[in-house]
Order: sequence, then structure tokens, then C-alpha cells
Amino acid sequence: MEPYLEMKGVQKSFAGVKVLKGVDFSLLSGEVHALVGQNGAGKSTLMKVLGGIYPKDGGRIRVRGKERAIVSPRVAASLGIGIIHQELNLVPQLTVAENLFLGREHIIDGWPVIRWRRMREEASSLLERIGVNINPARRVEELSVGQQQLVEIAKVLSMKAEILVLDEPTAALTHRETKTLFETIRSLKSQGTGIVYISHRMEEIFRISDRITVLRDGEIVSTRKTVETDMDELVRMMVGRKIKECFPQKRPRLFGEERIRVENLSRRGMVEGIHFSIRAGEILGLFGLMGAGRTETADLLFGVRRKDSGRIWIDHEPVRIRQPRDAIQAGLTYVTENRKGNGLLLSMTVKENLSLPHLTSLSFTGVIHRHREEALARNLVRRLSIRTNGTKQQVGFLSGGNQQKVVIGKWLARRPKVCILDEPTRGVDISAKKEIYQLMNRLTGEGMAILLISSDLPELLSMSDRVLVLHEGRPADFFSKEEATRENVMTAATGGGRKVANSH
Amino acid sequence: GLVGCSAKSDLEGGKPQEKKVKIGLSISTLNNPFFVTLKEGAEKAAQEAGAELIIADAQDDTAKQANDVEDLIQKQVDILLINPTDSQAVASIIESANQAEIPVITVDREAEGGNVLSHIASDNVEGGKMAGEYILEQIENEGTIVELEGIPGTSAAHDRGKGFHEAIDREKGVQVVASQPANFDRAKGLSVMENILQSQKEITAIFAHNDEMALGAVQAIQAANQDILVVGFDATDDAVKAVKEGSLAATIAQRPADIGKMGVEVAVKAANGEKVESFYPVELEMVTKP
Amino acid sequence: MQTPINPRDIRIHWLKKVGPLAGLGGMILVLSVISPDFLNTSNVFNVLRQISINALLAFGITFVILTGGIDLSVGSILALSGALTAGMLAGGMDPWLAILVSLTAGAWMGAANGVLISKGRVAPFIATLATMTIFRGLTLVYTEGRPISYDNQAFSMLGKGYFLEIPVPVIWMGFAFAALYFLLKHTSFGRHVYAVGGNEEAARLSGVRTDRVKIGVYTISGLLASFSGIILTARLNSAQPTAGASYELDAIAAVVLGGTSLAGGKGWLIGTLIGSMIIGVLDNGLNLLNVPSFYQQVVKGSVILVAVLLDRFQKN
Amino acid sequence: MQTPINPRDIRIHWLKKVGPLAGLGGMILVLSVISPDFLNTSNVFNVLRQISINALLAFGITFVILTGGIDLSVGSILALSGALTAGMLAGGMDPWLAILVSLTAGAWMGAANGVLISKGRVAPFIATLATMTIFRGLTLVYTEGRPISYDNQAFSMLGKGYFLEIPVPVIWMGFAFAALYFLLKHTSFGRHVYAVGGNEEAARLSGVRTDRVKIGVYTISGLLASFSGIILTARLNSAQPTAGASYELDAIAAVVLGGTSLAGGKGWLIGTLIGSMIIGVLDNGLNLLNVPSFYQQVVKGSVILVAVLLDRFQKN
Ligand SMILES: Nc1ncnc2c1ncn2[C@@H]1O[C@H](COP(=O)(O)OP(=O)(O)OP(=O)(O)O)[C@@H](O)[C@H]1O
Ligand SMILES: Nc1ncnc2c1ncn2[C@@H]1O[C@H](COP(=O)(O)OP(=O)(O)OP(=O)(O)O)[C@@H](O)[C@H]1O
Ligand SMILES: O[C@@H]1[C@H](O)[C@H](O)CO[C@H]1O
Ligand SMILES: [Mg+2]
Ligand SMILES: [Mg+2]
Repeated sequence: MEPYLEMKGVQKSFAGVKVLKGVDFSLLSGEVHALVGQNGAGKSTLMKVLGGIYPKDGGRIRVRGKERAIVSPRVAASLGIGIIHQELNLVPQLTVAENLFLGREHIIDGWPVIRWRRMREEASSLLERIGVNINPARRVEELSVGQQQLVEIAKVLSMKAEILVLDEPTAALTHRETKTLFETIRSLKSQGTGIVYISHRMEEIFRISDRITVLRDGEIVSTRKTVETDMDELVRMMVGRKIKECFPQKRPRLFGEERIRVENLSRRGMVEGIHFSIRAGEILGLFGLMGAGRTETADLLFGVRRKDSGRIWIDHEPVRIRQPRDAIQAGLTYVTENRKGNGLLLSMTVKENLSLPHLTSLSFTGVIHRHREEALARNLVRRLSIRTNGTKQQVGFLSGGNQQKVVIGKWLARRPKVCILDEPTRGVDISAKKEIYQLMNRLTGEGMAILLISSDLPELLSMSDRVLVLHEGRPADFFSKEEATRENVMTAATGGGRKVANSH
Repeated sequence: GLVGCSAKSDLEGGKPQEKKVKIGLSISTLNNPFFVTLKEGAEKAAQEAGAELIIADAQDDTAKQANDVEDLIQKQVDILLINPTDSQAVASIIESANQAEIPVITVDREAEGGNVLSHIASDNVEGGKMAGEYILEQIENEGTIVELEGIPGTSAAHDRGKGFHEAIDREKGVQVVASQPANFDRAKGLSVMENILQSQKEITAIFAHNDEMALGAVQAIQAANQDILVVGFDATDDAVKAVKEGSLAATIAQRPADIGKMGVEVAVKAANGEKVESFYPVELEMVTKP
Repeated sequence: MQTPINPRDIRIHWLKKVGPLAGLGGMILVLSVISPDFLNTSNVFNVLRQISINALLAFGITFVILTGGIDLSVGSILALSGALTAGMLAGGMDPWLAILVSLTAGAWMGAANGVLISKGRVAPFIATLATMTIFRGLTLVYTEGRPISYDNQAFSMLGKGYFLEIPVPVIWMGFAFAALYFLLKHTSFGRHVYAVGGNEEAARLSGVRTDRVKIGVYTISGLLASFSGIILTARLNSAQPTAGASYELDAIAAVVLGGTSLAGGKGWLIGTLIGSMIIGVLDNGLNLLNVPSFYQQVVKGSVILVAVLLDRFQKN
Repeated sequence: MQTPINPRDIRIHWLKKVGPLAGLGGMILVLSVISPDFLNTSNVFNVLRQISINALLAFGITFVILTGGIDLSVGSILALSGALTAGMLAGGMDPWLAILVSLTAGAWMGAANGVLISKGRVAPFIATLATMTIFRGLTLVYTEGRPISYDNQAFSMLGKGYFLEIPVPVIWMGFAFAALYFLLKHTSFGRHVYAVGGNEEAARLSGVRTDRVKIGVYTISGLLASFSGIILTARLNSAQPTAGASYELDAIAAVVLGGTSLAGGKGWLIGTLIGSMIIGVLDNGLNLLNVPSFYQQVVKGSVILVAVLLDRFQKN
């Protein structure tokens, strides 16, 4: 069978650094072809070349047998190539419907006048098709990251692409939406659509793909049929060495004094009556479906948004948190889920990002001590294995996973008491994930308390010592490590659990 | 001493009014001491005559002047004093006052259209000419001259330049080596003159379209230790002082306070039904060192 | 899984729209109490006519600002178009032809801005600052620094006339508003304007020709600037080389007072109309109240600040 | 896993910095060929002295623009500070005290901008447009629309004097540059300025007091505007109510010509100095070459455009 898509010897460099070193990749009709590799391997870059965003430096691309020059996203779309990029690409100020049809609005024949009703109706049915119930008249900025991701999926589906690229589509999704997405993928497959699937979640890869291509440092390591390989082999190919067991050995559960206590945290219309406490060395998992209010809880704790009510104690001392600075001074840190939006200074260097929260301690009478700053940055780059051209590299040019490491890294130079991690491994590759897990264990070992928000259920269940489940902004249930099974947690998250008022 | 003559107002001591006259004054700009003085002359006269004076500042914008005059018409003034930002454009503005049957008197600048009851002004073209002739006389019809121009496109810049060139262009011995805009602004006058001094080594005289620029030029000349004859325009307090000290050779005085004062006096008279002349000239005078 | 629309959201949305209107209403209330002349029909039309120039400029700039840009050159385009029109009329050209030529020239000037900004990747502020200087210079060159008068009563009616007691410029403003409102709200071009301002990269990836959209908005802005130059020329029976100087600032102020965000992507044309009215009512009121001119600037700046602050305050 | 710094990166970095410098070099070359007076020592100092006012304003605005803001009020602050200084000197106050009072006033005016923008959440463009109007109005009120002269030779030397053949304003400019360069490059405040401009929310979440940083940059801008007002007053032996009108545009042009991005987060102070020189050399050259007044604006706008375009072109 002739492949839908054939890429041969594709090359791409940024500022002289070879990111793609002659990559061959093909896609058949009706297949799901997984593309895997570590952060910075070049997966997204390859797809951006395909999507007409980056011009290639060398190589050929054939679509349905014909060699094509894909010079712009428009050309890619006209060739039936639809891409969901790793980073969200929606216009926050426009409505869901407007975003779904952006650039391809339904217009009255011969007139540039929009047919609103038709657009709204079609938007509804598109969203329904992937099992989401979002009002198409809502503005995208009011949606949570997960909901936005679903809108992106609906958008690319509506393009009726024959070649569909999904670059980490599930990173912001919970189990339930992932399941629906996979159903959609299967049905598209049966209609003959070819799908490139990029993910760092290994179980997904094995569940959905027909073939797997491993990319390492811009080169193809191997392309295998999914049934002919296994997790261990895949990981070995990606990393270049063997990695055992993903979740690290849990240290003995010996918790210290209570580090943080939260009572009656509320903000009208968002969350209500959140109670919990975390002891030294303990990891509290916070679970919920999309929009359940997890991020909101974290934002209120850290003073990003104003709470209507709620009291917080750190090490038994009541603290007043009205802005992030207060939280930091009280010993809290917060790794946010939206790294581009509020985690990073994309135009600044790795060093400047890493040192930003610590400038006071790095300077004397306001003057920054350059050597100490450099030493701090180098140390963190090494500790977290951040792949960068140096501490002076601009963060915006790092791969997604490496950006995430910078976000986490910038908090680690100081010794916080409580750490809030919102989706800390989103978009992070398997070896980096492992490093992050080990890091979490090391930090709890040093007496830190962690509030872990994650949509990755296996991760949440194995890393947490206790799990608090939110449902529609209220605490739905609270589970000990033993009770916290996939079934229990999901039942509570969907509103079927025993209601708890207090989860201390 | 004073060269030229001055017109003495013969309108003083009009009989007391039965009703309070409401006068609208639309002034071209108050960002300039000249018009501030004109305005103050008008205010003083209004107070003396017991008239109400409503002032609108067009900030040198013709369209704003059109709006201002309409607003004054809405205020139902008895009579309008207009100091046009532009002589031609003001015609249609005056027409709208005519329609509202409010008499119009122009001050300082003439209107080229519309029904104007009376005009009170001195002549900018004439002033430019006086400056040119004075310079010729002082340099004995020989030398190089620099002209500092006002804001390009304004009537004052245009008229003064015109009069100045009328006076000097026919003289073969003199040459205008540089004509540069310094926007009626002292700081700009200084920097433009500094720059000109870098390339023109022998300058005999400078004519600036107003005193602000002239005083800026004087700073540049002093810093360069040169001796150049500078003539300005307006006779502002600073300029008169500079003339006394000798750093400025002369300045053409327009007597703006008198223009304002006479404007109000004529307006009061007209509002009370008395007959007024169609033109009241306010003489220019040249201020030089005694 | 649908989250219901939050009642608070709706309230905020509504308040945002009502904010500028409330400011305008407040001003009108205060003025009509302290100045009996203010609410006359004739003064209402007077104010509307006065704002028409600013509103036309501000409409165009609204499009530009929605894409995240800015246009400082409108005052100069106004002047140059006005001068061209007056020049052609003075030369005896047919008024309609003269208008057509001027509008075309204005559109081209705007398009030049758009090309510099989109293709040349020059920051809008600096590109239009440069062209503002250039177009002003060209106006001076063309007029030789002198006003150009013409005599054509038919043409003058475009600026001075009345239609059913309504001043003609007000009618133009109404037409322009209706057309532009439709363009912004109901055409794909309009949606793309918001998209480019909201997230240019996303728009581009969705196949929106962002460069064209940008050239489009600056062209609209140039066209409207030219149109207001024509109306002003008609109203004054002549064109001034210095016309329109610093009008861009009042126009931008109107846009922002109306609630459009300078960051792009958010805003609405009705707001701009209201913003324009706020400024117009303010200027008119200051004159009617006979506020001394040096204080007028202080008051005007302060009122604008208060209006914007109140608006912010309401939204929180 | 660290890859070494790429030589090309360095080159790009260097080019970015060298772009504006190349533009300046080109202009100097052209001018020194066509005008023999251009490269005299005396003219070089002349140009440097002339740019000092613009450069001081532009230094302050650089801080503001780096945070993603803009400051249109500098020209008005310059005028008000100058008027205050002249007024106090005319009243016989000790020059040092007068300077101190004026600088304090300027800093407070800047701080007021900062508070409006950070605490009041008013868009910088509109906030400083409003205060520009207010401060100008206050200047007119204070001066009653007339220049204020004073007589104090010692004070005048601040603007007119020479120190080892170098004009004093040039020395001030040098000092200010050195101090601000250090502040921006080597202190945590400087870093926070970049951070706020790069991603305000991220900066806030990292514990940066973004409001204070903003108030800080506008205060610096106000302080420098006031300082340049003092120098200008010293040079002219008097203060004009209209001083500094539209200086903000030249200052912003200098910042952008120097390669600082109006979006914030990216830029450098040396660039601003170079940008200021480009504008100064241009003005000087137009005068030296005796370009007719109407054409000056056309040439100036075009040269600025070409400089920015060349810069873009080089970077690709
Ligand atoms: N615009 C750019 N400029 C410079 N370097 C870039 C740019 N885009 C990507 N890179 C570099 O190219 C390499 C590959 O990045 P890419 O985003 O393709 O990785 P990825 O495989 O998608 O990783 P991840 O799993 O983290 O998303 C990285 O080292 C990154 O730093
Ligand atoms: N800026 C906003 N404006 C209005 N509503 C918002 C905003 N941000 C979030 N919401 C809404 O608040 C609710 C809680 O959102 P939140 O992001 O806290 O959810 P979450 O549980 O963290 O989910 P996710 O998995 O998407 O991160 C959602 O219904 C979301 O749509
Ligand atoms: O007569 C005035 C003054 O001389 C001023 O300096 C400029 O404008 C003119 O009209
Ligand atoms: Mg990627
Ligand atoms: Mg979340």
C-alpha cells in the first residue's frame, strides 16, 4: 500500500544546531503511528516541518505520492494535514465556535458574511462527537486548560484531515476524556485517516498505536510494529540505556509534624469549603475531573487569586497570603500547570529564569552576585539534566519537557516547606519523569510537604500518600493510600462518592 | 526708543450699560505669550466695561476653533471676537455665526470671507518687512542672513517670511544662507542655530519669526562667542530685556494687549447698538536699544 | 461535563459594556444640571457634529488596536487627503472624482503602514510615527505651507449641510458606524481582526492570512482618516497644512475610553462611539462652563483618568 | 547533556547589537562626505550636547518600555519641572535646593503615573496621555502661559558650561548612562524590570513585586524628565511653558531605533544611546545641509524607517 505520507532525510537546524539529522518517517492510511522520544528529541520540530511552520533545511516530503513544498500552514491544511500542536493554539478572546472555524468560517455564498447559526450548530455537533458538552458560545479564555485541549481536538477533527497529527493531546486530559479521544481515533482510523500520535505516556502508546517510531537526538533509532516490541525495549531505545520501573521505590511512610493546614478555603463560583492538612514528608494527591477546581485551589492557596474565605497555617503558624510573594515568604512554592502562560519568561535565559525567585539572596545591596547566580544555574541544570545550549540559552527555544524542568528547577534552590505541583510531569519524558519523582521523594525526605495535582491517575495513585478528590469545586472524598484505587477515586470524582466535609 | 507710532484708543469711557454684554472670544492659541497678553488685555477691558467675557482656546487647530465658535453660539453670546487660526478657513466658521445672527469682530488676523463687522489688527507681512528693512539698514545692504522660521504652515510664519523677503530679496549684496524651521520654540531655536553655526562661519544677521526663537539663537551665538545682529518679533518681556542688554538688536512689537483691549471695547460698543469702524489698525512698533 | 456559564461572568461582561456608557451618562447628567444650554437639541447636534471627525478616526483606529497595533499617522493622512481634495477642487476638478482620488490616496497611505508593519515587521508605533512625519512633510510640500481654499458650494455641503435637520457629518458618521459594525461583527474579516489581536500565532496556524488582515486594518484606518479629512475640508471651505495635528491622541483616547484593550483582541465599536462622545461632551462642556483654558487641560486629563479608573473599579 | 554555546548564536547576538550602530555609522559616513563641517570636534560636541536632553528622556523611557509600558508624559514633566526650577530661581531660591525640589517633583509625577498604571490598572498609554495633558495644563497655570526667566550664572553653567572642553550636559548624560546601565544590568531591580516586561504573571508568581517595579520605572522616567527639564532651563536661562512638547515621540523613537522591543522584556540601554545619536545626527545633518523646511520632515521620517527596516533585514 502506498503511504499517505512519506518524509525522507528531513533536516532542520536552529541557529546552527542540528535538531533533525535526516529523518525518515512514513504514515499509512488508517494507521496510528506513534512518535516517541525524549524531550528535545525533535518530535514537535518534525511535525512543525510537516505543518509548514518551519521550512526544512533538507529532505523531501511526499503526500499521497506527490512531492510537495509545504511553505505555510495554509498549504498544509489544503493537503489534508491537520495538526494539534503541543502548545495550545486558540484565540482566548473568541468563542469556542469562532475558534473551531477560525480561518474557515461558514459564509453566505458569494458574500463574506458569517452564517452564525450554522456555525453554532455545527460546533455543537462537533463537540458532541468527541463527547464534550461545552457551550460553543463561551469564550475560550473562560475554559480550563483541559477544556481548551478538547476544543483543539474538535477543531482539527472538523478539518476532516486525512493526515492527523496529535502532539501530546492527552497531556491536559483526564482518563475520561482520554477514553473518548481514543474512541474517536479508532473511528477515524476505520475511515482511513492516518494518525501521528506523540505522547510520553507509554500505556497510551501501546493501547492505540499500530507502529512506533523512536526518535533520539534528531535521528530515527528504529520503527517497529507495536505488537513486536515492549515497554522495556522502547524505553531503552529512547534513552539509550535501560530504565527500570518508572515509579520509584516508595520510602517508608514516616511523617513528621503538620506542615500546612487549610480550612474552609472558598471562592464563590469556583471552589467551596476545602479542608486538608499535609505533614512533613507527606504527599497529598488532589484529584478531580477537568474543571473540578484543582488549579483553582492551588491558585487560592498561593495568593494568585483572592479567596473569599479560608485560613491557612504553616508549621502551626497562621499565615496571611494575599499575593504570591506572601506565599513564597511563608515557605510555599507553586509549579503551575500553564508553563508558557505564567511559568516562564520565554524571552529570557535559562539562568535568569532559574534565579528569578532567589535574586534577593543572590545579591548584596541590590547588586546581583554574578558568579553565585551562574553557579546556582549550572547546578540546577546539572541536577535536573536540562538539555540546553548553556545557561545563557533563551528558554523559549527549549523543548517542552525541558521548559517544564526549568519551571520546577527555579523553586528548588531554596528550601520550601510546602510545594504545590500542578501537573508537574505534563509533557515530560519518561526519564525526566523518573527524575521528577525521585526529586519529590528526596524533597519529602527532607521534610517537605507536597500537594500533587495530576490528571495522570497511575502517577497520582502511586506517588500520593493520601488522595483528596474534588467534585464540582467541593471536596467529594478523601482516601488513604490503601483505599485509593482507580475505581474509588473515579467514582468520587464523578460525583458518586461519600461526601466528606473534613479530610484532615 | 520707539520707532513708528502707536494708536491711542478713542473708545475709553463708554457710557454705562443697561444690560451686561456677553462676549465670546475664540482665540487661536494660549500656548504663546503673545496671545496670553492679548487675552489679558481683553479681560481687563471686559472687567472695566462690566461685560462678561467667555474665552475658548483653539490650540492652533482650525477644526477646534470651528467647534469652539459653535459652543459659544450655543452659549448665546451677544457678540463674537474671533482670533482666527487661519484666515481662509475661518470664513465658514464666521458664516455659521452670521446664520445665528451674532455679529463677528476679528482680532489680530483677518478673515477672508464671511460677514465681519470690524477688524482689529496689526499686519504680520508689514512686520516682516520692517524687520527686513531694519536689518538692511544696520548691515548697510551687505552680508549673509539666516532666517529662523516659525511652525511650517502657520500664517504667522508665512506672512512674516513673506514680508521679510519682500524687503531683502531685491538687495544684491545680501544673501540668505540658511532658512530653517525652529517652530516658534526657544529650545529649537537654540539647537537649530547651533547647527547652522557649525556650517556657516560668517553670519551678519538673523531674523527670527518670533522672539522665542530669537532668544534661543542668542544663546547659541553667545556660546559660540560671535557677534551677530538678531531681530525678533513680538516684543515679549524677555525680548525687550534682551534688547536693553544689547544681546538682541530689535524686536517688532505688535501690542497684543491693545489688540485685545480694543477688541472688547469695540464689541461692547457694537453690542450696545453704536456704530463701529470696519478697521481699527494697531500700529506695529520696533523696539530697539535707545 | 459542561460548566454552566457563571452568573458573575455575565455580570462582568455587562458591566464592561455599560461602564463607559455610565461614565458618559454621568457627565451628561452633571452638565445638564449646571449648564442650561447643554441639553438643547441644537447643542446635541452641535456636539454630534463636533465628534464626527474624531469618531471616524477612532473607528479606524479601533480596527488597528483590535489587532494589537496602533496608528499615529491618521492626523497626517487627514491633512494630506484634505489638502489633495482642496487642491483638486481649486483646480476645478469634479467633486466626486476629487473625493474618490483622495479616498484612494488615503487607503494607499494606510496600506503602506500595513505593509511596513506586516511584511517589514516594523513595530506599529514606530512605523506610523515615521509615516506620520512623512505624510505631514508631504502635506507641507504640497501646500507650500499655506492653506488651500476652493469654492464649491455643493462639495461644502458634505461638511456644512443638513439633511432633515441633522448635520451631514453626523449622517456620515452614522453610515460609517453601521458599515464598520457589520464588518467587524458579521464577516470573517472581522473575526480575523480579533483573532490576530488575540493570538496571532494561533490565527496563523489556523490559516488566517495575518499579513493581509493587518494590511486590511491599516487600510481601513487610512481610508477613514482620508474621509474625515474630506469632511473637515468641506466644513472649513479650505484645507490647512497643519490640520489634524495630534488628533491621533484624542482618537486613541476615545477607543480606550470605550473599553477596547490596547493589547488587542478585545473591544467593540459601540464603545469607541461612546468614548468619542465622552471626549466631545467634555470639550463642549468645558466651553459651555467657561472653564479657563489653562485649567481645561487639567480638567480634561483628570476626567479621562477618572472615567478609566471608574471603569476599572466597576469591573472588580 | 549540555551543548556548548553556538558560535552562530553569538553572531546573531552581536548583529542585533550592531544593527543600530551600523545605521549610525552609515549616516555619519554619508554626512561627513557631503558636509565637511560635520566631523569637526566642535560639531561632534555640539551634536552630543543636543542629544543630551533626548537621551535622558529616552533612558527613562527605556526602563518603562522594558516593562512593556510607555510614557507619553515626559515632555510635560520636563516642562513643569523646568518651570518650577525657573520660578524658584527667579524667586531667589538657592539653586541646589531648587534642583532638589524639582527632581523630587518630577519623581512624584512619575510615581503618580506608576501608581495609576499598577494599582489603578490603567493602560500605560492612556494613563500617561492623561497625565501629559494634566501636567501640561499645570505648567500653563503655573507660568500663566509665559516663559519664566531668572538670572543665576552658577546655575546656568549646568546647561551651558564646559568641563575640560566637554559640554556639561554631555557629562550629565554620561553619568546618567553609567548609573542606569549598572542599575539595569547588575541589580535585582534591573532584572525584575526585564521579568515584568517578559511575562508579568510569571514574575508575580516568582515573588516579584510587579507593582513596585512598575512604580519604580515610571519614577525613574519622571526623575530623568525632570532632570532634563532642569538642564534645558539652565541652557536657555529661562523655562518655556511649551517646552518639551512632543519630545516623547523622539525619545520613544530613539528607544526603538536602538533595538528595544515595545512589547517589553527585550532591549538594552546602549541601543537607546545609539538611537538618540541617530536622531541627533539626523537633525544636525538636515540643518547643516540646509534642507528646505518642508522636506525636512519627509527626510527625517524616511531615514527612521530605513534604519528600522535595515535593522530587521540584517537580523534575518
Ligand atoms: N524555534 C527554535 N529555535 C531554536 N531551537 C529550537 C526551536 N524549536 C525547537 N528547538 C530545539 O530543537 C530541539 C527539539 O525540540 P522539539 O520541540 O522538537 O522536541 P520534542 O521532541 O518535541 O520534545 P518534547 O517531548 O519536550 O516536546 C530542542 O533541543 C529545542 O531546544
Ligand atoms: N479565568 C477564568 N475565568 C472563568 N472561569 C474560569 C477561569 N479559570 C477557570 N475557570 C473555571 O473554573 C473552574 C475550575 O477550573 P480549574 O482550572 O481550577 O480546574 P481544574 O480542576 O484544575 O481542571 P484542569 O484539569 O483543567 O486543570 C472550571 O469550570 C473553569 O472553567
Ligand atoms: O503673532 C503671533 C506671535 O508672534 C507668535 O509668536 C506666533 O503666532 C503669531 O500669530
Ligand atoms: Mg514536543
Ligand atoms: Mg488544572
